[in-house]
Amino acid sequence: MSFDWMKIPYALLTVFIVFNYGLLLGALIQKIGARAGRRHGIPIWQNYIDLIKNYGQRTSITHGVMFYLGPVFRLTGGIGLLLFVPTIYGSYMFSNLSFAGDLILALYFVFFGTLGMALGAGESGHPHAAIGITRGLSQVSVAELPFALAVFAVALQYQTLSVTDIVAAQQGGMLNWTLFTNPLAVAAAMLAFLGSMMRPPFDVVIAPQEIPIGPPTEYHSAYLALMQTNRAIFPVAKMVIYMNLFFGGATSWPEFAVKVFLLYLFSAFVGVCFPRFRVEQSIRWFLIWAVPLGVLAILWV
Amino acid sequence: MVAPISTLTTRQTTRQTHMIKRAIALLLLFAVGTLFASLLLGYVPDSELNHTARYYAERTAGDVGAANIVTAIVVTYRGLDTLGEVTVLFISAAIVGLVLAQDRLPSDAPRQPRVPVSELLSTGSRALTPLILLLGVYVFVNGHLTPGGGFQGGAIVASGMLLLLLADPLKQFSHQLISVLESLSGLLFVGIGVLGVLLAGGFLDNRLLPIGTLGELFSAGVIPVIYSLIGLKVGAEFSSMLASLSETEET
Amino acid sequence: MISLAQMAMAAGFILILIGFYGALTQRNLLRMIVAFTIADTGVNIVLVAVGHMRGRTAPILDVAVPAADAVARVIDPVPQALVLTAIVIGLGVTALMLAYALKLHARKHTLDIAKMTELKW
Amino acid sequence: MVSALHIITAALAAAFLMGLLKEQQRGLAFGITLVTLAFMSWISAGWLWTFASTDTAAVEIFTAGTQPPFAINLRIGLAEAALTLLINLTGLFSALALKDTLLALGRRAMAVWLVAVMALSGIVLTRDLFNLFVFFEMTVIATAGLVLLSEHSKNDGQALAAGFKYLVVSQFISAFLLIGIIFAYHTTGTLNIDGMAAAAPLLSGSAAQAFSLAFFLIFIAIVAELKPFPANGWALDIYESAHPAFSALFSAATGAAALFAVDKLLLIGGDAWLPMATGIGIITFIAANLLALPQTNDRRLLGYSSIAQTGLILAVLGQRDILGDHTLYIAGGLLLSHAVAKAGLFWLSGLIAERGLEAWAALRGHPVLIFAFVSFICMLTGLPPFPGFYAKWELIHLLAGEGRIALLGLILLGALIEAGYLFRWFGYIMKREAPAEVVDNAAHKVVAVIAALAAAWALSLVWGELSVLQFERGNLLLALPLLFALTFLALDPLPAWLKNTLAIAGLLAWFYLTYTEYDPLRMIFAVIFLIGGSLTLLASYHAHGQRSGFYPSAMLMFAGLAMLIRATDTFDFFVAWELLTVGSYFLILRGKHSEPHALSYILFSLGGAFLILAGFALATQGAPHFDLSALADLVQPLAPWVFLLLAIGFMTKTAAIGLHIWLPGAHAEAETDVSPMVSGILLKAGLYGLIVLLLTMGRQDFYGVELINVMLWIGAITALIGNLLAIFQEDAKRLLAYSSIGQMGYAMFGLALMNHLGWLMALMFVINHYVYKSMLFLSIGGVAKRTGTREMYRMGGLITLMPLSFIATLIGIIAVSGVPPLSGFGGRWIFYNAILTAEARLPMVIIFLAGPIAFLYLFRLIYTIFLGQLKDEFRRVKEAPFWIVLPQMIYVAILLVVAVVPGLVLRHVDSYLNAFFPNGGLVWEGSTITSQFGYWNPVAIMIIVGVIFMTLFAWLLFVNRRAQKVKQFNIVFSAERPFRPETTHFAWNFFAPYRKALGFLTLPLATMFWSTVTDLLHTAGDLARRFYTGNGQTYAFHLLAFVMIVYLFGMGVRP
Repeated sequence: MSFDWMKIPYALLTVFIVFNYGLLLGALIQKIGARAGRRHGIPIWQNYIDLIKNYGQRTSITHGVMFYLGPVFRLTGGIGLLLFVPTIYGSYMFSNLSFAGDLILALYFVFFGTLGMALGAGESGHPHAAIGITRGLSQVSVAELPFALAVFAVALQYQTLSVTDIVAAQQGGMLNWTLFTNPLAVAAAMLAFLGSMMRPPFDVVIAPQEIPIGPPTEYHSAYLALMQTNRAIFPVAKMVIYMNLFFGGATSWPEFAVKVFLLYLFSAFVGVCFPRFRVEQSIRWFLIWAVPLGVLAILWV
Repeated sequence: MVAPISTLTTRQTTRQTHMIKRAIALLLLFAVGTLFASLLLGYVPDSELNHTARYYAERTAGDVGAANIVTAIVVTYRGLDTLGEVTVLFISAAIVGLVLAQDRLPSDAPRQPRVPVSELLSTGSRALTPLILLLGVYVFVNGHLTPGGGFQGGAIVASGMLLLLLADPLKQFSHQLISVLESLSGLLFVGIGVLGVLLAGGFLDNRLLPIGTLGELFSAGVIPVIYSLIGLKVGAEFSSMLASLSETEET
Repeated sequence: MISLAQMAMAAGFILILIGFYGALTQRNLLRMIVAFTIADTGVNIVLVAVGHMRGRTAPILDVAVPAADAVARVIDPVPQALVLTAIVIGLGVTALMLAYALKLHARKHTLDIAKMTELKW
Repeated sequence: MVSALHIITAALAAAFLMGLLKEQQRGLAFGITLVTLAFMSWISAGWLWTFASTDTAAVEIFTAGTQPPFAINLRIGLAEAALTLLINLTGLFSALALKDTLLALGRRAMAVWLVAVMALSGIVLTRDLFNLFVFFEMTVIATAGLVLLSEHSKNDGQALAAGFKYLVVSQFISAFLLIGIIFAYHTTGTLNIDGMAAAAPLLSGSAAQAFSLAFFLIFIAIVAELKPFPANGWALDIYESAHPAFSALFSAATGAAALFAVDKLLLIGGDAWLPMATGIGIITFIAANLLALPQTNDRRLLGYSSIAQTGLILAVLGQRDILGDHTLYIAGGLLLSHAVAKAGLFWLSGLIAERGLEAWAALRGHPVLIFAFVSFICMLTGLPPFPGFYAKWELIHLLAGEGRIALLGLILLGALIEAGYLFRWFGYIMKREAPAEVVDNAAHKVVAVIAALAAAWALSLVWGELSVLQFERGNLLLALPLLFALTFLALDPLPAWLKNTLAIAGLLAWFYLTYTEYDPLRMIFAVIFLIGGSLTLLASYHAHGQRSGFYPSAMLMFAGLAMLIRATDTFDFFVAWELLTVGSYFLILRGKHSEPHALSYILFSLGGAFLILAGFALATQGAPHFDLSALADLVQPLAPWVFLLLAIGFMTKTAAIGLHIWLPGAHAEAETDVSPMVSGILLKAGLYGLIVLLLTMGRQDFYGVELINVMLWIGAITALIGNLLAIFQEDAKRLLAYSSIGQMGYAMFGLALMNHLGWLMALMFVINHYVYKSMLFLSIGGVAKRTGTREMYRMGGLITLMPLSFIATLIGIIAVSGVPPLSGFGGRWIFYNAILTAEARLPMVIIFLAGPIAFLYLFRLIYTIFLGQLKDEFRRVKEAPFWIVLPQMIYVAILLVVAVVPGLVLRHVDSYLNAFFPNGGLVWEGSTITSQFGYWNPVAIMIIVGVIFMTLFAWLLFVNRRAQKVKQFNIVFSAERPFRPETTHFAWNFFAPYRKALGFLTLPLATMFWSTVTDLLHTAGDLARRFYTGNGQTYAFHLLAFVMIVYLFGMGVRP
């Protein structure tokens, strides 16, 4: 097969842009959240500082090979998710490596990181890590359900699994967006979105209060840096998918920026309004509210 | 006060169960009765002999030469039945012997009769037994001519034994003699049968010996011989049963 | 009108029923055996009765019944031959049952059949 | 040729001769007895040979030099010769087994024994009705006497009581018989059976009425000798109290003779009486089997089983109007199977000291006796290659051909119940602790058992030949795979490694011999069954010593699998199916605690097999041969029924939801190297069946219900529930077992889609599931072997101690969960493409929900076992044995290769499927695979992910090159060793939130349902048997009631 080597620098460019945008956006959202809580919040460049600091640090301990693999899996998941989906519709430059696979691949890369993370934290042997994993996996697996259902509703609706085709089908006016052609699916997906953004009310997995709880606990220095990088890229990558599937995709970077920001804001908005769920509560919540929507979406198509 | 009541109730329950049992028995037997009744009502006596019986009536004199057709059937035509019959008696005697074997007292053990035997009975028996035996022998030797035959004769002989036993409950019979007697007669019976296959028309064919003239003692081929053997055998078997039963110690 | 044979047959059947009734209701082994001998007798009577034919004589050839016209004169000889066998077999069974009863009494010191139920279900 | 008459005369002569011997000459008497019996057997054998080799007509034997009907005559033909041979041989060997008793009791007992055997032969030979009566009376009296043979050993009067009860009942019987005979004579004017048969139809009016009454009495009296339900309490007491060697004669010979007598009678009565025979027979068959369930005394249980078998054969005789000239083949096959097996079992019971079923565990030390027992119960349950199997096959087919479905169903039901208690018993033998008393293996007693064993296999050979002659079917015993499996019985003493090598060589050789004849579809299964089988067998090298009994069972299973994919017609297919079922049952039973699970496995499998049999029979409609491909030609209204039966039958093997309860225990409790066989390989047999079914029959409309859609639903629900149940398991192997259920659900779903992608997905599942499930079962089995537990929460932190097992598990779970870039993703990708094509959306959603759940149990599997805190007791655990690890590594290699070039397999399957589903296939351009929905480029994915992954990993390693490993407790415990480290490993009740939220979905409803069914059966049997009060009079009541009921209902049937 003829492989166009230029795709590689282009792909790296995408990663770079998304990475920076993710860092800023993350900080911005944090600030908004803080202001809503009558707090001052972090400076906008705080993430850069933390990141540089963590990359600078060197650890002298390890828990074994899986412990390394945790963050590696995580970040691979994030980047993979980003690269297997075209970021900017119609642009050859930013279609990334989407020739390699379709939606299903993307779906799997949503899970890829979580699974690897769980494995890595698992080897740390920290009992709380296990608890965090249990919660994380339980919640994510349920939270992804409505999303997956919605995705399939869309796939059925457009009779294709290729993201590009789906975006193409939504061009020509807002009303062609899935948001309007298939509101049920979008609703289900947006609820799922809340669950996977690791923000309240579904953030018990990485809840700041129980600092010792959750996979990140055992990770520091470079490990942590990798994970922070991922936390910058992954949400954006995810929102790119949402954007592409439900909101007509983006034909240019500005459009991209706006749509992603709005999506992020949505989760933040919900986050500041609602208290936190226990895991079984959130499972029930998703099963009762989100999943039926997804089912309806599929039946309705 | 409680106990009698409970016993009473149990007695009542047992009585009730008996009642029920009888009721069911009557019910069932009523059904059986209806079956029998329908047999009875459906029964029409023959006016003519059916072809089997007619064959016997016509051919017996010629083929078998026995004046007593029943005997001809018993010993020759249906000889296999008779052999089986003898066998049945034989194994019954054997089993009775087996069953009672354990409880039998050693022959030399002193035994007291429960009631003294009356003078009349003992003398009577001494006088009668030979006659009875003689009668028995006569009956089975003439089985092919007159009513009667091996079984009847054997039974008569055994009754003579019974009389002896009644007269003297302590009497001992030689089991060895009895068993030799029955075995020999049995063997000869089978042997003659097989000879029939070899020398005459088939198993138990009576024409090993000449048929002779109808109505004479020495006629009807081997029928008299066989019937005598049967008589001996039956007599011996009955006697051995009687002996076993009588020698069993009631415990 | 009812023939002799039928009367005998009826009597035989009744005997059988009586015997069965006794066998079903009497719990004493010896009484049961007696009941069975009654039933056997009944059976034998029926057997003979079936072979009987009005106005004929016993199947024995002599001056009274020459071989020539035996066919017209004698009754069916077969049932008589059969009944002989039946009697003897019945007698064998009876003897056997008596021996068993004797032995059972020696073992269990009872003749009640309802008390001999170790084997069941 | 010696006249058959001398069977009788010889016995009589010998019996009478006994009287001349002295009471002391017992040895001589015994010698005479044996010689006579041998002589009698020799006569019958000679006749049997004559009739079998040359088609000579039956020979008449006249007595009294007079022709019948005026004198009694005997007849010997093929049936007579075979039966008398059976009777005399049974008599001979039983006498041998009775040696001690006979010597103790002396010549009288021997005389009675001889007469008994002779009388039975007489019943078979005679052609005269009254003579029949005489022989019957002889039998009755002899039986009553011989019951007492057990008296001298255990002197408790039980046998006496039993004998007396028997005499009581027989008095009633003989009264009826005599009256019946005399009236029959009166109406027909003859006593000759053939004469009567000729005369009876000519009767008319009152005579006919009288005759039918008389015949009824005769018939019912003879039938009563067959111990019909409920008039059989006396017989059971005899079986329980008598000496087993006599019971052998009573069950095998008396039963056979009485059945033949009934056969003669039916000749007289004609077809009008067949329904009555059938009715009595089938009721007895069901009831006796039901009553046998709660039995604990081995001899009484065998008694019930004998009665049941006799009932079955009576029912078969009642079908003679449709069996026609196959009657001998079918009834004879059943009869001989029953007789030989029962005689053998009773003789075996003579070797056992105690009467409880568990006491038979004493046999365990004696492989030969075990083999005998197995052969006997397989013979009774009609498994191949025994005669009963051929007979059952023909019978069911004839019944189905004539539309006698109810009878067919009842027969199969009874057979299933019977299999239930027989195999339960075998479970006791293999698993319960052996009692103190050792097996009494006196030569003269064992000889009898061996003889029965030899007879059993000889008969199967004969019936095989007959099936070749009559139906041009293969002789199973000569089928190469089966022979190969059986040879391992002989090789059993050899060391395990040698046998293992032979086994692997055999599998590969067979594949080499046959690979040319498989189409791609079959090829997939052939590779999995044979190559895959030999791969899993590699693990068996770890076993030391002799490993007695493993290889015959395993090879039996593989033989079945090998024959299954080559089968072209229904017969071969079913044979293979039965073989692999039985073989796998023995394999599973080998597990330490697998007794109850193996039982439920064999019961479900046999139940399924019977459904398949019924389905085939229905489809065949009496045609001698039926190609599987001909299933396609079936039409309404037959087709959907056939489809239903077959589908359910196959689904029991694939453990569809509701029929799944046997699987977890069976797979989890099996030995380390057996689990991969039964899970990775055996389950595929069920899928193969489904594939064959769907390829031929496809869509079926059942009263407006599209059966395919039902299957779609079943598949989806199975997948969901299987996965859900898996995440809550604490037992690692059970977790894997439940996940298998889920995976089979996926495969069924795919097949039920009935389109290209669906089938592609199913076949990919077939392959992938074999690889990763075998691998996981091996690695988990290895861990369990080392740690001595399967409870995951007891383990933890084993990654450093068992790295290889860990890698295998890691790769395995990645493959199962289908996370890219490994091969599992290929399957998943096709799967998601496939379900897009599902018309029915709801099942699609359900199967969708099942997806993520897989992640949970898989993660739990690897985390709780290999990660987290190491337990104190396992600090010295070593890596799993080499031979268990080796296959895992091979599987890992396979997975990686397939991951990069899935085309290896996928492409061929894909192109092959075009034959059946031309459109909707995959498009292959370069390394990109395109479906009608999406595309997928495995190579690219592999490279991209690999590059990113490796870069990050390398960098991380680089920056932390000086990092050192943290000790176990250096985290949170601040380097203090906590009290009870296990508490620091969070593993018990993992995913508690899920249980809280979804626990209600995992209620064991199916288990409850099936256990209720079995409980009901047991309770029914237990209540019903109270009805045998043990009171002789009650038995008399039963008899009379039975006669009267049959009279009132039965005579209604008559014209």
